[in-house]
This record gives sequence, C-alpha cells and structure tokens, in this order.
Amino acid sequence: MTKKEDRFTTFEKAAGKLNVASSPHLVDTAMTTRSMMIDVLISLAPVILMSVYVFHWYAVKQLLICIASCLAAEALFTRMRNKPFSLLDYSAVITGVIIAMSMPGTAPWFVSVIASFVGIGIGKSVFGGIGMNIFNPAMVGRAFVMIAFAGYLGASGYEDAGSLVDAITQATPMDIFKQSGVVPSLSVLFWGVTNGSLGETSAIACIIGGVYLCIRRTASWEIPLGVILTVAVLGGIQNIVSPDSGWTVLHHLFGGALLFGAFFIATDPVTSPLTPKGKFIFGAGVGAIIMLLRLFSGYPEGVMFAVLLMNALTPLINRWNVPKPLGEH
Amino acid sequence: MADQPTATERFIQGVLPENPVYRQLLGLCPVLAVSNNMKAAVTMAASVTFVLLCANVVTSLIRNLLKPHLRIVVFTLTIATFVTIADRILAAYLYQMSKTLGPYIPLIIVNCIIICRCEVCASKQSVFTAASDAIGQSLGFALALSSIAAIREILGTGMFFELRVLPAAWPDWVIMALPPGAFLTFGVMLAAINWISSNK
Amino acid sequence: MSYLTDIFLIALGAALINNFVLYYFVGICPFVGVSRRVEMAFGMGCAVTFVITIAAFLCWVITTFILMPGAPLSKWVAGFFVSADVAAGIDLTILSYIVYIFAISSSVQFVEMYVRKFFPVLYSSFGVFLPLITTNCAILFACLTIMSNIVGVDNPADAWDLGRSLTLAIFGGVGFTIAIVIMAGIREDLELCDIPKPFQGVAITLIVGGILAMAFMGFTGVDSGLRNAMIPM
Amino acid sequence: MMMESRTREIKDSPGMWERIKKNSLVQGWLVLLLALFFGSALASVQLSLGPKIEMNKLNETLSKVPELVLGASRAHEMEAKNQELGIEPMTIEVNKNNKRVLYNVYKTTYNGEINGWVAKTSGQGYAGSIELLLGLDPGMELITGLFILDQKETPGLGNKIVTEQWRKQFINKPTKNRLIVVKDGADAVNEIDAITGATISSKSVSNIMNTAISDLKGQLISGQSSNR
Repeated sequence: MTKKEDRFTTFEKAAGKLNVASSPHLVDTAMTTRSMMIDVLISLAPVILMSVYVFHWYAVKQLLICIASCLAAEALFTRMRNKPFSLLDYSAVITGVIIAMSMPGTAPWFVSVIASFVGIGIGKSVFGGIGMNIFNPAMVGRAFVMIAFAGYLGASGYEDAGSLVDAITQATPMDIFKQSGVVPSLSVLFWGVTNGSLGETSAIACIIGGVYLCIRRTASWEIPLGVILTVAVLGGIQNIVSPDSGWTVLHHLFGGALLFGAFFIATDPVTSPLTPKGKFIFGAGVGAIIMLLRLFSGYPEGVMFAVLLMNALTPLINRWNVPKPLGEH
Repeated sequence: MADQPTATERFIQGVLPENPVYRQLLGLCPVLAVSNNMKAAVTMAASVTFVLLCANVVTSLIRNLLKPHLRIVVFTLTIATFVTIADRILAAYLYQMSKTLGPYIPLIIVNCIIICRCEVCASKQSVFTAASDAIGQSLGFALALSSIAAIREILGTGMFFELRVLPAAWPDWVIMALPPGAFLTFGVMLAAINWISSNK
Repeated sequence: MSYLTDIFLIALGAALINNFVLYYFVGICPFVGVSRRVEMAFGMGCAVTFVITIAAFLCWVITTFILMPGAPLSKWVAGFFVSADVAAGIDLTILSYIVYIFAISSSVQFVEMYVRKFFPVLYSSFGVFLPLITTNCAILFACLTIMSNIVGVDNPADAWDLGRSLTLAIFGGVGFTIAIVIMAGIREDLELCDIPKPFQGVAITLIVGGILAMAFMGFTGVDSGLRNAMIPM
Repeated sequence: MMMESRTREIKDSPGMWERIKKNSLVQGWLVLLLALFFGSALASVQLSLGPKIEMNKLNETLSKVPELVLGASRAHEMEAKNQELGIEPMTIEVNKNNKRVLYNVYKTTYNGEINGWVAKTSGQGYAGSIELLLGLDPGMELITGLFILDQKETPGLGNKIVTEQWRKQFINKPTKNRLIVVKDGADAVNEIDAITGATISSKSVSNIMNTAISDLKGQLISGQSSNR
C-alpha cells in the first residue's frame, strides 16, 4: 500500500468521524487512487471547456503537449527505476492538465515540455513516485519554468499581438492592474472572457468544478475555504487601507489563478495536511502568502509559490496536529 | 608513520576516490554559490588551491611544535591570513572578479575542506606529502566545482567561459543562474555520481 | 518612521527574501547535516541565532571603533606614536577577516560557558551544536555583510549603525532556523518515502533545498514593493 | 629548540619551570610567533597592493566617465589620439526635506572648458539597490549617458537594464521633463520603452535618474559658479 492511500484512509476516517451525521453516504473508504483521479478529471472539465472556448486551439495545443510530455516523463522515470509502469492511475494525466491550465496560451512548446518533465521528474519521481511527493508536482514544474523563462511566462507571455484570439492580445487583468491600476469589470472576471493562464480566467468554471470535487469529498472543503476566507479578509483590509484602488475583495477572489489554485492545486491530498484543522491552516497560509505576493512581490501571481511554500510546511503542520489514532475520542 | 598514505596516494585519493565535494561533501557553500559561470568557478578553485596549499605547507612545517589544544587556533590563524592575502591579490589584479565573488572569498576561512586537510594530513605528515595532498584535494574540488558550473553556465546562458556554444536561438534557462538551479544541479549530479559508483 | 521601515525591511530581507541558506548558500553544511530531526534542527537554529547576534555585536564594535579607516580608537592610540595626520589615515581593514574569525570563536566559547553555567536545560538541548558553529559560514557571512555596509559605503552617513547590524544578524539567524526546521520536517516525512537509491541522503536534501529555494524566489521584490507602499514616491 | 629547553628544564628547579610551562602565554608562544610572522606578511601585502586596489576602485568609475559625457565613439576617438579629459571629483550636498543627501559628482573638462558632468547615484530597484552613473551635458539640459554599476535585478528580465541597447535610449533625452516609462512604444521626447516583462526595473532606473537630476540641477549650476 502506498503512503498516499495510508494517509488518505487515515484522513477519511478522521473526516468520517467528524461528518458522520451530515453525510455518511459520501464517505467511501475504499476509494482508490484511480477513481479519485477520474473525479478530478471530471471536475476539471468545465475549466477545460471554458479555456477551449476562450483560447481555441491555444488551449488544445497546450493540453496535448503537457499531457503527452507528462506521460512520456512518467514512463521514462518509472522505467529507469525498473518499476511496473501504468498509466491507469491517471495521476500523470492530471499533472499534465494542471500544468497546461496554468500556462498562458502563447507559451512556446519547449516551456510546457520542460515544465512537465521537471514536474514529474523532480517533483514526483525522485521522491518515490505517486503518493510520496512532498511538493505538488505540477507546481514544481510550473514554478521552475516561471523562474527559468519569466520572459515567456510573465506579463509578456500573455501579449501576442499576432494571435487570432482577441483575449490574447490583452494583458492579463492582474498585470494591467499592477502596472497601471486599471480595474476590469467583475463580470469579465467571473465569466472569464479575458486573458490569463488558460484555466484561471473563468471564476464560474473553477467554482463549478471545485464544488463538485468538494461534494464528492475528493477534495476537502477546508482548504478552499481557508484560502478564500483569508484572501477575503486580507483583501478587505487592503480595501480599507487604500479605498481608492478600486480592486475590491471580489476582484481579488475572481482575478488571477486564485480559485483555480484553491480548488484544484492546493487540495491535492498527498501534499496537504491530514487533519481538518491542519487543512484549514494550510488553506489560510496559502491565502495569506498569495495576498502578500500579489500586493508586494514583483511576480504577477503568487499561487504557485504559495502552494509550494505551504507544501513545505505541511510536515510541520501535521506534526502539531497529529491525527488521533483510531478508537480514541 | 608507516600506516599513513604516501604522497602519491594522497594526491590520487583527493581527485576522485575521496573527492572533497562529491564524496566527503565538504565546502558546499562555494560549490553552490559561485558555480553559475565557469570564470567565477575557476577563480574560486584557484583561490582555494592557493589557500589550501599554503595552509597545508605551513601546518606541516610546524607540525612537531603543535600543542593539541592550540592547534585549531593555529590552523584558523594560518588559514585566515592566507585567505586575506588571496583576497587582496584578487582585488588588485582581478578587480571585477573579486567584486563578483564578494563574500565567498573570505568565506574560504570557514571552508571545512581546508581545516579538515590540515587536521587529517598536514599536521601528521611531511611537507611534500602535505603539498601533494593539497594539490590533489584542490584538483578534486576544482573538478567538482567546474562540472557544476559548466552545466549551469551552458544551460543558463548557452555559453561556456562566456563563449557561445549553443545556438543563439537557445532559450536561456534563467533559473540555472539562480539559487534553485544550484541546488537542483548539484543534487542531480550527486545522484548521478552515486549511481555510477554503485554500478561499478 | 523611515528608520523603522529600514529595520523592518532588513529583517524581512534577511529572514525570507534573501534567506541566508536558500539564497546566499551559507550554512549549507548544517542544513544538510543537522536536519534529520525537527528538535535537533530547531536547537541548531537557536544556537546559531544566539551566536550570530553576539558575533555581529562584536564585529560592529570592532569594525567601527578599531578597524575601519579613521576609526576613533585606533586613531587615538596611534596618536601617541605618530603625527595626527598619519594616525587619522590608519586602515586596519586588512586584519578584519582574522579578527572576525577570532571574535566568532571566542563568542562561541563564551556562549557555551555562559549557557552551561546559567541555563543547564538549554545547554542540554542545544549545547552539543555550539562547537560546530565556529565553522558555520552563516556567522562569518553576517559579519562580512555588516563590514561591507560600514566600510564599503561611499557616503559615511549611510554606514550601518548597531541597530541595523543586529537586525541583520538576528533575522539572518531566524531565516536559517526557518530553512533548517522546514527541511527537517520534510526529511522526517521522507523517511517513509521510497526514494531511488542514488538520491538517498544528501542528494534528495539538495533537491528539496532547490524546490524550497524556488518557492522562496516568490518573495523576490517584496521588499521593494513594501518600501514603495510605505514611502510614497 | 626542544632540545635546549629540555636541558634547561633539568638545570632549573623543576617546580618553577613546570609552573611557567603551564602558563598559557608560554604555551602560546607558537601562536604569538606565527601571529607576528603573519602580521608582517599582511602588512607587506597591504603596502604593496593597497594603492593598486584603491586605484581599481577609483578607475571603476573614472574609466566610464569619458564615454558617459562624450558618447562611445568620441571617447574612443579621444583615447586613440591620446587626448585626456580632465576629471575633477567633488561631493555635492543636497538638502531635501531636512535630510542631507550626498552625491559624488565628477566634473569633466577639456582644455579648460567644462564639457559635462557625471553623477553617481543609487536607489531601490526591483530586487536590491541599483547603482548607476549618469552623464549630463554642461548646462544639464541633456542626458549624455547612463551606466549601471551594480544591480541585483532578475536575470533574464530586469538585468537587461545593463544592456547597451536599452541604455542608449536615454542618450539625448532632455532633462526638462521627468522621464516616463511606457510599455507600448515611446513616442514623446521624455518617454522610455520599458523592458518587456520588467517594467518595475525600468521604472526604478528612470526614477533614480529623475531624482538625481532634480536634486542636482540647481546645485551644480550654482556650484559651478561658486567654483569660478
């Protein structure tokens, strides 16, 4: 049995105890990695559809490149370890989809390939493969290329005047705001007909997919709640301090990769804490770091760094919130 | 001192079997910090060679006079003096490079390789052996440092010793010139060396 | 206000943005060596923070009053032997490295004695790390940074005062503690992982260090962002 | 030496000799001797190399001055003809909001005529401080050059401020209006193109220059007249 399943059952039991009255039928202790991963794929569907609708073949191209290279990387690295190779757990596919959805549509092909190989290789295989990784593989790959190829992925990654899609010729809403203080309308951010990384533009798609994940209990609701609450509170404080900036709490919530990160990236059960309380702390930490980086850092968006930092703190959070052994109340 | 290795053995051991970086894992700060281009790496390796050679020779010369409880003080004093001299020479003749290396030259003082060699070899063996040990260890250090610097400079800038080796269309992996690139390159190299030596 | 801002930004820079371990690579040896258990790592971190503060204090005093060109104490002493002009030009910075390393080793000795005598409990928890600290580059690095901010500045008014120097030292130590404790937490978890053989040990530690460094890169620019927010241009 | 001390040990009263031998100063004779030896080595290094290092520090700035005032081609031309620019370093003190700010300024002269100013200044960049040299014409009406001495900007993005291609757009900009960084092609005289993806670094440089120019403008002209 892998460590992930161990952890997962521990958590499921803990969660089952807590939620016994409200939703006992949803607790599925026999849930396998594979059915979980299929759930994640289903929940990503609205985001994928929305990105294909907004970005057309840019989204399709990124998806194909990332999924193919993640699978290739997975195959290569499991072969190097002489382990049986199976694509049936879909985890590499999900890493690929998440990397693709976090890329700007115009990112060159090699950036996506490098992100996938680094994500699977350094983020996952060196730690022993599925269920063992400390850091979210997709975010390891994404942060690697963000730092390595900031020129393609930063502000300028989104501006390709020669492209066919209208949205791509604009800068991202976060970026426009950071550089010149122009505030986009909330409805644009909500529906997502604007520029940004493929999966992050549409708030509504992220919410639909995320709520599905939480209802299916594949993702624990404490993490997105923690992220959103913290961002709302800190965004509110920022609004009080500088009321004339025009970038409201809702802008903070709907803009950038926040919802995508909160629902699909931070909720990875392997790299987040075990207990509900730990999960909430984890979410709150992600939210706080996102706000710190958004308001002050030079990088346009802080979600990947925030998730990596909190992944690093997860073992410590687990230490201080040890899940109670079974039979103890 | 029949059981002590001879000068030749010391030299050979230092280069590969007991490579200070890959095998003994000593002196990691400069290996990570100044390995983003070859010029800096070579200058660093040369400075370490100078300090290690001088410190080893001086220690070996006075080895019979050393009192056990004062020997660390003597080592530190010797090393710090030669590091200061190396630092001033660099500032006088390679001013830009000495600015680039910045605090990492004075940090040679606390580089464990040097104090370790003084303790293990120079304070027990003859001047000749100590000198060949110093050269062997420095060569090993230089090899390790430049192996990492070569990878980082080529991937990070497409250049080697500031000469272009990769086509101009090469997208620079900026991360390689930055701290994460140092950790990752060294980690992967170390694993590769472990893998090769375990397959022998 | 602007002094406090300065202190705050130095602290933030030393602890997070330009973390001693993950950005400047100083203190790598304990970072890979003493990071197997969280308690040990925390003890090491505390010991380093303690020593670094004392060493930085000594370093600042010695540099300002004795070593730097035109330092008051050496000017006064030399005044007895040579003419005032020559005395004012005395520059002892060439001795700085030697002086610092001895200041560090004597502060380690002092801290060890003091802690053993007055805080035996504390001594039993981190006393074992104290002798190791002399060769920890983080401490010498803090001294060198302080020195370059006293001697290396163009404008004498910009030279760091004691407050700035101590802030850098304390928060450098805090940054070291943060990095090493996070690392230890991860390494405790790694023991359960099926790490490929060549990567076991130091190699995986370095890879984790690399990912941590990547995560900390996210903080780049936070200091200038905060400075702009606090001091409107 | 060891032999000698051993014979002396026998001759002298053993108790007293033991006590002297235990004394830490005597035990440390080697350390003291070495310290003396190393001290003299360092002193000789300092005496022989010290002036050279000082020269290096000065030259780092001075060697850039002709190019900043005259432009690269004129500077090379003058160098080829072995003509030398007179460079007079001075410190300018500016009082700003009750705060003293010091500027290192170099006045360049050729055949007794002032032909430009170079000011050394620094300020906050995107990551760490940026230190730069700014060349101005004699009347301080035009910017004649820009050189980045020290910066810690992001490699691949912000550190492109050191490239000549980016720096050269500052040349011949009038100092009358503040420089403004724009992202989509500079057209007005006081506009500067931002580096793609590094607007903050670009803005930092132009802000540092704006501050220095507005601080120095009045000061230098008056300083110049007082010098006469």
